Amino acid sequence: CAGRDTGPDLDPAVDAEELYDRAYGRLQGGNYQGALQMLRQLEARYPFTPQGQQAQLDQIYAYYRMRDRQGTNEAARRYIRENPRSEHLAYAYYMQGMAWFDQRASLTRRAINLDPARLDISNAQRSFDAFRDLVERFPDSEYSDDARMRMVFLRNLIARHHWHVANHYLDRGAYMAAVARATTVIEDMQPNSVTPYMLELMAEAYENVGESDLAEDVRGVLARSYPDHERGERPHFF
Amino acid sequence: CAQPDAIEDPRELERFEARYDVDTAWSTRARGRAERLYLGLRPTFDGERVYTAGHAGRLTARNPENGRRIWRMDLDAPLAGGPAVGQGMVLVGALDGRLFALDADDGELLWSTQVGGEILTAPAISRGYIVVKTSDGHVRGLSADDGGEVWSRSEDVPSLQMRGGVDPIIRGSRVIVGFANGQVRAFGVRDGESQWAQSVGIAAGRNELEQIADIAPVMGASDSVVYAASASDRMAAISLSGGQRWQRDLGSLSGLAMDEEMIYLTDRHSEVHALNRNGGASVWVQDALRARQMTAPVVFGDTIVVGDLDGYLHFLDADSGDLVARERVSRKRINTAPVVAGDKLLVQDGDGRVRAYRLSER
Amino acid sequence: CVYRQDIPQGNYLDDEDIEAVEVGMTQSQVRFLLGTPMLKTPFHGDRWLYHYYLDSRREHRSHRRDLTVFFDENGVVREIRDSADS
Amino acid sequence: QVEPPESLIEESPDGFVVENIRLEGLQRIAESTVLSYLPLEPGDRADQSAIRDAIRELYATGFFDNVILSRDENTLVVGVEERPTIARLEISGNQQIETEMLRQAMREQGVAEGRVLNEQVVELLEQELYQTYYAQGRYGVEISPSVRELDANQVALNIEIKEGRVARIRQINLVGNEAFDDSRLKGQMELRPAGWRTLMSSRDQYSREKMTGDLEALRSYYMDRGYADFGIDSVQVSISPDRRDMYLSIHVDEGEVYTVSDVELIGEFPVPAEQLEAFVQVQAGETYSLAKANRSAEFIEQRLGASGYAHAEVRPMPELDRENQEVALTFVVDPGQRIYVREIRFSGSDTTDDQVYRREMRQFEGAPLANVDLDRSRVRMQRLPFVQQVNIEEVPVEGSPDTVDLDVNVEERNFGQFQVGVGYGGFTGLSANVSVQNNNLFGLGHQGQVQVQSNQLGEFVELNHTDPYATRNGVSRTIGGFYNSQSLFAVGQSPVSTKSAGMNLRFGFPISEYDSIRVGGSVRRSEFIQQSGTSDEYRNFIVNHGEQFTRGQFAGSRMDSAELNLAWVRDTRNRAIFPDRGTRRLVGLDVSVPGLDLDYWVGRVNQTSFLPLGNEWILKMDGEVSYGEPYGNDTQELPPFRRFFSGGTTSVRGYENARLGPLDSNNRPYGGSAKANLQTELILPNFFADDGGGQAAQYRFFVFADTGYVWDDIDDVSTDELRSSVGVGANWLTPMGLLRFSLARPINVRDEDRERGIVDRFQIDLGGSF
Repeated sequence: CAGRDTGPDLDPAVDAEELYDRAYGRLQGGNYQGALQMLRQLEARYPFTPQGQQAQLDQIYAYYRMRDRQGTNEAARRYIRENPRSEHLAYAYYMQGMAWFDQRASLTRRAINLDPARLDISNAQRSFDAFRDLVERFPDSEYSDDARMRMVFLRNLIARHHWHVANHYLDRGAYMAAVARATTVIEDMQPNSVTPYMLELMAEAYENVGESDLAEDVRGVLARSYPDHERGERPHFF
Repeated sequence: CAQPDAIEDPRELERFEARYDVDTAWSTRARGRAERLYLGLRPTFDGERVYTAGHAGRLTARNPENGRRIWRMDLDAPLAGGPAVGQGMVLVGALDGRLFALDADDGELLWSTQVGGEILTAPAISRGYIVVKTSDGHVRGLSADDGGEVWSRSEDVPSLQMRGGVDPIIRGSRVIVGFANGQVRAFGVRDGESQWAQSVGIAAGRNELEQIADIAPVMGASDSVVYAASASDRMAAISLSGGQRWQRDLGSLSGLAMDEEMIYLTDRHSEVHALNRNGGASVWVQDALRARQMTAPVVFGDTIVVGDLDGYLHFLDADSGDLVARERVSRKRINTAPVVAGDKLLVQDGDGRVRAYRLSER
Repeated sequence: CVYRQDIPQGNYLDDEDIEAVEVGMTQSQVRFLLGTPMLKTPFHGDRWLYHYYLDSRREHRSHRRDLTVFFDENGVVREIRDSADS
Repeated sequence: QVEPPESLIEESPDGFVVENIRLEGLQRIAESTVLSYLPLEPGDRADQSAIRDAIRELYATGFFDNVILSRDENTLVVGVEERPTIARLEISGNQQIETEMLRQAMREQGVAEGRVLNEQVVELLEQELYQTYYAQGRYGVEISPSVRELDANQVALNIEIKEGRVARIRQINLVGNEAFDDSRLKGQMELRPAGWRTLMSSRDQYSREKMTGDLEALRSYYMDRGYADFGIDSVQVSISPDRRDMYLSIHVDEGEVYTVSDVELIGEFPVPAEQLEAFVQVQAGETYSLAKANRSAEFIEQRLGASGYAHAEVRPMPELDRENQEVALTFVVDPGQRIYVREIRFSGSDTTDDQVYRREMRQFEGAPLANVDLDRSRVRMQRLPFVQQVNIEEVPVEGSPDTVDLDVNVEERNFGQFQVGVGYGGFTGLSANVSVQNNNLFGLGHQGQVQVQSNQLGEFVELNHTDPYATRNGVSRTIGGFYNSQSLFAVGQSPVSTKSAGMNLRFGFPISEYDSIRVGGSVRRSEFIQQSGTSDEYRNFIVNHGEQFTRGQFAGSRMDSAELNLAWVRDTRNRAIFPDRGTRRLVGLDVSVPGLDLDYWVGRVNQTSFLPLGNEWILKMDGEVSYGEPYGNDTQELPPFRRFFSGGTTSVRGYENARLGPLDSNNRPYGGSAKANLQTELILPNFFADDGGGQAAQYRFFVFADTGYVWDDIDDVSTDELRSSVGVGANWLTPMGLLRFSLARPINVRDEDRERGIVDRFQIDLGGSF
């Protein structure tokens, strides 16, 4: 019955309150697909009522538990657009971040210790931007601390991705590409766990381009800000 | 404005008490299967001979009494408009823009010329000039001696128009031409001078289909008034000197016929109307043939005759509009109105079959 | 003798471009004439490096042309160093 | 937006202080919601402008048809008339446009369940639907929206569509064409009159876009052949009264044939003009051709692109001299700014390493953007076996007009073939086999294959692994090993018990963008033991080679051999999956290491080439010539594991696998030392894939002709023994791998072939090459 998504007809007698309880029951019970359909019904029958808005909010949660990234993001965006003054806005922004947040790399890759940062990080970037939105708009919402922690993880992941690419270019003799990637991480992504290695990489690239005085200055910065970083130390991830 | 009518299914034909017998005087075949091409081919009669043209390129002159062939000429061209006869010449136009002129007596080719546009209607000929309408909105005046172009006028072409076009009518020194944008204009036959223009069809609608306002293929003209209907639910009587006499919100896709006091019109839904010539008051309406995509009517004796999409000829009583006779010409659609030749009625179906009928009271 | 693709890096400038830049120009004028410098110098804001090299193993040469534009503290060109002159 | 009507509060300019607010006429919208939109609260002063703002705010919500503010002493009375909301939205009768697409379009217009019903929007929507249907030539469509009252100010909106028949083109009429006849010109056009040929396609359905495209096609056809002054006078589209047939009439004005008077380049030349002139294909004196002029402009643009001017624009400007029909052709060269690449981002896969694609790129970050390198990069990525489609998009970088980022979206295909089979073959008895092939191992781009097979005839295990980038510049390394113990060398051959194991190691060195050299070695130990039915040929081989031993009452021999493998591979195909252009040629030589039990050499040349024949027809030719012979004096013949066989889907379809070739004393195929084979396939354009994506689609249909044979020795080679067949076939790319079907009709079947029953007309195989 995928075609007709209007689902079971709602008998008008059941009012919004009772309908919401039924939907909430399904949500708790883990029947997210069924809950989603009822929530959509509820929102259609009783828009702009407290139950209708709550139904819109719960749809975000249902999509999230169904691991439907696009659905979660879409539902959250719709809620933010249609309820500009709701007090649950923080939750909607937070869920936009969670929609794209993904920690589990594939089993086999983890088995041979391959850093997930080597993969495509567009989702990580979307998640980071959404969390930043939340933290800027609602600095002290109940979700902001958790968001800040996830942002640290994501920033390091994205920085490591830039590190892999910079290394790829350094290895092949594309020194300016390597310096540019290092610059992005050093200038725009502080703090992150990759900066010392990026500084060293930048110095090595300047060396190869015949700019040894620039290389010296960068090594100076490295020594001053990361005293216990030995020269030539390779990062622990690969 | 009216929603474009959805395609209704043609109304079933009921039984009725026929008042006339229809018997075939003669029958022949003008080769060229073109049922779905909606061409402007139909027999024509100059009082002496009947001329027929087939899409395969053959022009034939026949004796109106028994249909025996007098002469025949193969033109090797996709004939599509005509024939027309006048001043001892027979004219026929082709899809590739060529116009042929033959001697009416022996069929010898006098001249042929490339007019420069698809010819789907019968040319008009009078006083040494020929007027040809092409589907690109041009109307040209040619000299009857050698077909050389004397003048040319044109109207812009709407993005979507009805198939076919309007046969120009010459009255005195004027030629009346209907265009696809709903305009009826009069030009001097000799010099193409524009004398007047009336917009009968109004293109009003939000999409290209609703904006169709072509003038219906068959107009009617007396010495003083021309009657024209358009596909956009409007028809008008215009005086030959240019003023509009009256108008009615009645449209047509095929055209009208007239006798001394009445106008007979097949409207957009293929209902036949009889209107009073002056004033346009409705006299009767016959809707038994609704949605049978019928040709323009023709006055034959005191009956009105129309052809339909299944090859039937329907005879209506001129005074009351009642169905008085029916005859099946063939299984093919009849695209052009029947033609009166003396006491016979000539009709040509889409595949070129030509039949002459005689009507006798029961 | 393993094949290695050519690796172009940096801003490809030719003589007219370089001659067009003079001391005293502002940074936006230099950017209009020479474009965006590809070799970033996050720790040396006082100079823009318009370096170019094409490392081509096939032709065993590395075509090279380096231009460095130095700015004073309010962003006006104070010195231009062109590797071709040295 | 509707202008709010006059408010009924008397015209006292200073208004009154609102003590409380009363709402009237609310049915389903909650008071709190309305109050949250109302800018006035108790205690505010409700003067003229405040009232006007309040009304505007409430209208802006779109919930209300009517808003009236009135005063009851110091209470502000807000009277509203709620617009009904759509509780149920049904669309019926649409086949051409799926319901989901219609719902989506409506949702964008704000017409969806739960939304407020707005008459104008529904009206607008209806018009849009008409327009969409008319654009597809469906002029008979009828759309009738209807609103049905439900309770509590809710409605059910039903949109009923009668699509009617599509109008088909009955005739295309060209007027005024003398130089080229109707059929040649109509051949250039996509629109076709209805007929049996247009049964499957929609080419007889009128649409404005196709029409404009066709006019363009006619214009360039004429302009490519000298008619520089060609013009289209008028185009008429007409429809029959019953709206089922349409007619196109195009009136062309050919003009004369023009010759080129002179050619000139003007504009800026960052690359010396003389160099650019070399790319101009038009010379003075020859007939003018628009195609040649455009091609020249393209070549010049590419040359400029190669040195960093990726956005260069070169426009050919013909000037017509109508008296003596001559054209002066000027190329206006505008190099635009030199464009640089800042960042290259890959997207579309979350299981493959970024570097697997980045290492294929020929365009670098921090370097001038060169279109040539971009195209080369796309082709290289599409040659990876797990890539279906690559799209590269330039994204401008704000703040620096001369730099762009590159978004490379890679559409991946599943990475390999996985086949587990348990079967019962008349010959092989109960057999189980597992074959796993993955060509993107761990997302690192490595290729790995494991094949385990055990049946009545014996066991067979094979493993190999290839890392295409053992070094950063693309030196590939392949390691492989196998073990088999069988009582029959191959199905259908004479029984001999063999047991063998071996290892191989191979490196591939790229020596140019398209060529690479492969160097490698392999070692092998084989044991052959005679059986009761062993043929004389096997018996001789066993007796004359290797270390003899006896097992039970049968004699056997053990042989060690090693090979040095050399090959040169040139590959210019444009894709790995269903290539449609390019050639892959391999010339290989395997020489045994002298001093062991077997001394032989084997040479092979095979070439697969794809030739595009125009509008999606492709000719594929796959040829192989191989020959091997022993050397030295103690090896008499090529060992069985290096003999060639013919017959089957990869050589001559229509014959059973490996059944062709010389027969042994048991009248069973024994394999030969010389093989020749040619498979020719004419690949049909993909009629069904509407998007015309013939190459990227999942299947290919072809008609083929195969010919080939295997001879015992070089001097037995003669063409009269060649077996050939013709037939039709299809390749279908399934998630499990490439399925190949073929229905063949051998043309020169010999009686002995029939007796041996080796004709096998319908064949399927999984995992063939593309």
